[in-house]
Amino acid sequence: MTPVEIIQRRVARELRPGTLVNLGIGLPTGVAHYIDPTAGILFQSENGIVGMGSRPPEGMEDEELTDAGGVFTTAVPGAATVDSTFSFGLIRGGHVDATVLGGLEVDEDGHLANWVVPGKMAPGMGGAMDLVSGARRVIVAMQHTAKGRPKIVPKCTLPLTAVRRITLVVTDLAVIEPTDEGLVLRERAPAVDVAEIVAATSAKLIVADEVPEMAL
Amino acid sequence: MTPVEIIQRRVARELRPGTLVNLGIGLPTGVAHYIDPTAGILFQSENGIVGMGSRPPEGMEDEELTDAGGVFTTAVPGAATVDSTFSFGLIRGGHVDATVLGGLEVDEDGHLANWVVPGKMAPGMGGAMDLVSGARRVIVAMQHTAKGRPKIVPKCTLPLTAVRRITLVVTDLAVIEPTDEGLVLRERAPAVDVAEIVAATSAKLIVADEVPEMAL
Amino acid sequence: MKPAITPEQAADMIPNGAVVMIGGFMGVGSPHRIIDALARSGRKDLTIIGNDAGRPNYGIGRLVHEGVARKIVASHIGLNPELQKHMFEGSIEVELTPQGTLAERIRAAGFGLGGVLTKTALGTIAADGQKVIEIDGEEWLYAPPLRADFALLHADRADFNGNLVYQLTATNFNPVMATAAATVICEPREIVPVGVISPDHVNTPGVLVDYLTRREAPDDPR
Amino acid sequence: MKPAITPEQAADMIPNGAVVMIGGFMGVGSPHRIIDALARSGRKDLTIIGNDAGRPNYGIGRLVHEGVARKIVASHIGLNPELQKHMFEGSIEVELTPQGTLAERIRAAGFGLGGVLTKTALGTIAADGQKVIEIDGEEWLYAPPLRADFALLHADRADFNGNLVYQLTATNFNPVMATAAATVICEPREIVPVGVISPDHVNTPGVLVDYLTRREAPDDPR
Repeated sequence: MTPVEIIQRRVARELRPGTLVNLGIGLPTGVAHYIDPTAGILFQSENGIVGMGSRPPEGMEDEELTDAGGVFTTAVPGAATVDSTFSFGLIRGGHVDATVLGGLEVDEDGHLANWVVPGKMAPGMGGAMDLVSGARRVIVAMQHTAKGRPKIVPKCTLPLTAVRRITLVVTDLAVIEPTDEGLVLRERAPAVDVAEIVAATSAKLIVADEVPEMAL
Repeated sequence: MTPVEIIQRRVARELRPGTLVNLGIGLPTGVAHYIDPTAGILFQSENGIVGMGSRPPEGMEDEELTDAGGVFTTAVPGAATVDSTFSFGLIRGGHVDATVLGGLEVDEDGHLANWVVPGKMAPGMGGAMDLVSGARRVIVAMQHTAKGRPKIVPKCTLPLTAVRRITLVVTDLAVIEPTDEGLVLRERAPAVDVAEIVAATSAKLIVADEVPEMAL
Repeated sequence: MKPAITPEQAADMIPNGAVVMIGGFMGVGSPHRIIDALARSGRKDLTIIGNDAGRPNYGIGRLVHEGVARKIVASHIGLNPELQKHMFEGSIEVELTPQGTLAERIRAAGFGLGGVLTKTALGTIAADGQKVIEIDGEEWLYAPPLRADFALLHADRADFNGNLVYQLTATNFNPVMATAAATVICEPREIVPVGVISPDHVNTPGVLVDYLTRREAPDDPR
Repeated sequence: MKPAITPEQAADMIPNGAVVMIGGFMGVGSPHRIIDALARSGRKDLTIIGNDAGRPNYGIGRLVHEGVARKIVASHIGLNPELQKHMFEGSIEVELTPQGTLAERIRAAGFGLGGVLTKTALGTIAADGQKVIEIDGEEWLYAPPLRADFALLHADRADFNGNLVYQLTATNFNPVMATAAATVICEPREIVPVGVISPDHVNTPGVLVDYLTRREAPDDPR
C-alpha cells in the first residue's frame, strides 16, 4: 500500500454515513475511492453540486459539469445543483459534515496552514478558508513530512487558513487529534512504531502507553 | 369616474415600460387594470412571483398560486417564481422600479406612515417597510382625506414606515411631490380647484400659479 | 433514504417550549397535516416563526387557536384577529419583523453569517432597542440570525433522499427555513424515487432534510 | 423583449477603467464569446471580478493575456501562472478573497444589504486591515458589498425577456452577479420564446438582465 493510499483509506473511515462531505483537490479527492458506496455519503463540489460522482466515461463528458478543479465529473442519482452563494451557505452554515483538505503545516494549537507561501506561492484561498471555518469537522490529509522536514510543527510558520482548531490529521504515519491539551497521537500506520512518528514530528505529541495500529 | 378610479388611473401613468412594479393590497392592486398591456410592465407579488397576472377563471384556481393577500392569482407568460429571500432581495436591492402603497399619513418631509395605529391596529408591517426602504420609487395611492380629516399633514402623528422620503402621492384630489423644499402640488384632479385641495390638506403645499389638471 | 413518518410522529418529536419554524404564506405552502397534528397534540409554550399567523384556526392560526403557541415571530398578523386579541391582552407574545428582514435573518442562521445589515426599519419604532452599526459614515440596522429547533415545511415534491421541489408561490419561506433548524421535517405533496428529479430542479438538497411525512392514503392503486 | 446584440457590441459598451464581473468557474459557465470580443477590443484598465483567473489565455485569463485588466478580484488564481507572474511583478493588482465571502459580498450589493458578517478569514492575514465587528461578545469579520458597472454572464437558456436558466456546475457565480451590476449582459447557449421556460425553472428573472448576445450562426435551418 502506498503512503497516499494509506492516508486515503484511513480518512475514508472517518466519513459518516448519510452525510455531506467536501474533498479538496489532489490527494483528498482519492478518498472517494475507498468509501462504502451504500453508506449514502454525498460529495459536495463547492463550484455547485451536492452529489458529485466519479470521472465520466470517455465521450460522455459534459462541459457544464466539472469539479472544483475544472475537471470533468459526473452527478450521482439524487444530486442537486446549487449556485455559489448556496454552495458556500452549506459550507459556512455547518451543513457539510466533513471537509478533507491537504496541509502545509499543522501545529500544536491544531491550526492549519495550507493556502499561501509568502513570496513563493499565492494561488489564493479559493474555498479553503470557508471550509476550514465552516465545516463541522476538518480533516487534514497529508504526508507526514515534506522532503524529510516535519509538517506537524510547534507553531505554524506559514499564514493560517483559519484560527479554528481542526478536527483530525491523517498522515501516512499516524492519526493525530488536536485537543485542549495538545496533539494526541491516536493511531500509527501499519508497521510504523511510535518512535518513528515522534522523530518525524517537530511538534510535541501526547502519547499513550498503547497506540493502536490504523484499521484500513 | 369614482375617486378610487381616478387614483388608480393616474398612478398607472407613473409606471414605466419594461419595469418591475409592486402593487400593495387593496386600492393599489386595481392600478393593474389601467396599464398598457403592451408596455412590458411586470408585477411582483412579494410572496414570490415576478410576473403576476390577474384573477384566474373560475375553476382554474391553483392553491399554490396566490398573491400577497393569499388570494388566487395567475402568472403571465415569462413569469418567474422566487423564494422569499430572493423576492425581498429584488425589493431591497432596488430592482423594483416602483411600489404603489396605501397610506395613513404623509407629511411635509415626505415621510409615510401606513403600518400601525398604536393601541388600535397592529397587523404588522409585512413587506411594507422593505418596499418603502428599497424600491426605486415609492408612490402612495390614497384618498386625500379620511372621514373628512386630512391625511397629508405637517408631521406624521403615526409611526413611520421608513425614514426615506417617498416619491409621489396620488389622491382623488391631487398629485403631490415631496421635495427638498416641501410638498409641491403638481396636478389637480378633474373639476377640482386648488383652493379645495389646500383646504383638504393640513400640510403646507407649495403651489405654482398654474396647476395642470391630471391626465387620466 | 429519509424516514417517512406520519404527521403525528412529526408532532411527537416536538417538545413543549420548542422553537418551530413553519413554512408558508397565509397558509399557502404550509404543512397543514403536520400543523393539524401539532394543534391536536396538547403541546404548550411553542415559539412559532413564520411569515404570518394565517387566519383564525387556519395555517399558523390553527396553533394559535388551540393554545399551542406562547410566542409568534412574524411579519404580518392582520388577517388573524384572534391572535391580535391575544396580543393586546398579553396572552401570546408577538414579535413583528419586516418580511424581508425575517427571511434574511433565517438565511443568516442557516448559512453561518453573523446577522443582517439592512436599511429596512432603520429609524422607525420597529427598530427600537436594536443595534445600529455605522460603516463608513452610513448607518445600518443590525438584525440577528434566527434559528429554530424544528422547521416544518411543505414541498410540492420530494424524492426518497429528501431533495425538495417547490411550486409557484407555495415556495416562499420553505427553502430558507430548510437551512436554519436543527431538525427539518417536510410534508411533500408527492414522493418520487431518487433520480426522478433533475439536479437542476432541486430547490432544497436533501442533505438539509431529516424527515418526510408519508403519503396520506398509501393504498395501492390497483 | 431584451435587445439581442453581438459579442462585439457588448464589448463596445464597456469603457476603459470599468468594473466588470464575469461569471464562471475555471471558465465553466463563462461567456467566452463576449470575453473574446473584449480581449480583442484594446480596452484598458478594467477591474475584473470573478471566481478565478481561468488558465493562461483562457476564461478570465484571456483578458489577463491581452492586457485588458489592471486589477483582478478573485478567490483563486493558482491555475494561471501568467497572472501570478504579473502579480509578483506588480503589473496587475490582485485582490484575493475567500470564495464564499466573494459570493456573499456580491449578493449583499445586489440585494441591498450593508455587507457580510462572516467567520471566514477572521484572524488570518487575509483579514488584515479589514473591519471586525463585535456582537454580543463575538467577533465577526465585516466584508463590504461588491458591485460592478457590468456583469457578463453565461446561461444555458434564455427567453426573449431575459429569463435565464443555468445548467449543472455552469451555474456558479452567474445568478448572483446578475443582481449586482448596473448593466447585465448574458450570453445564453440558446434563446427560446417567452413561455417556453416554466416560472419554476427560471433561475434569474429577466428583470435583472439588460442584453442578450445573439445566436452565433443565425442562419435559418431550412
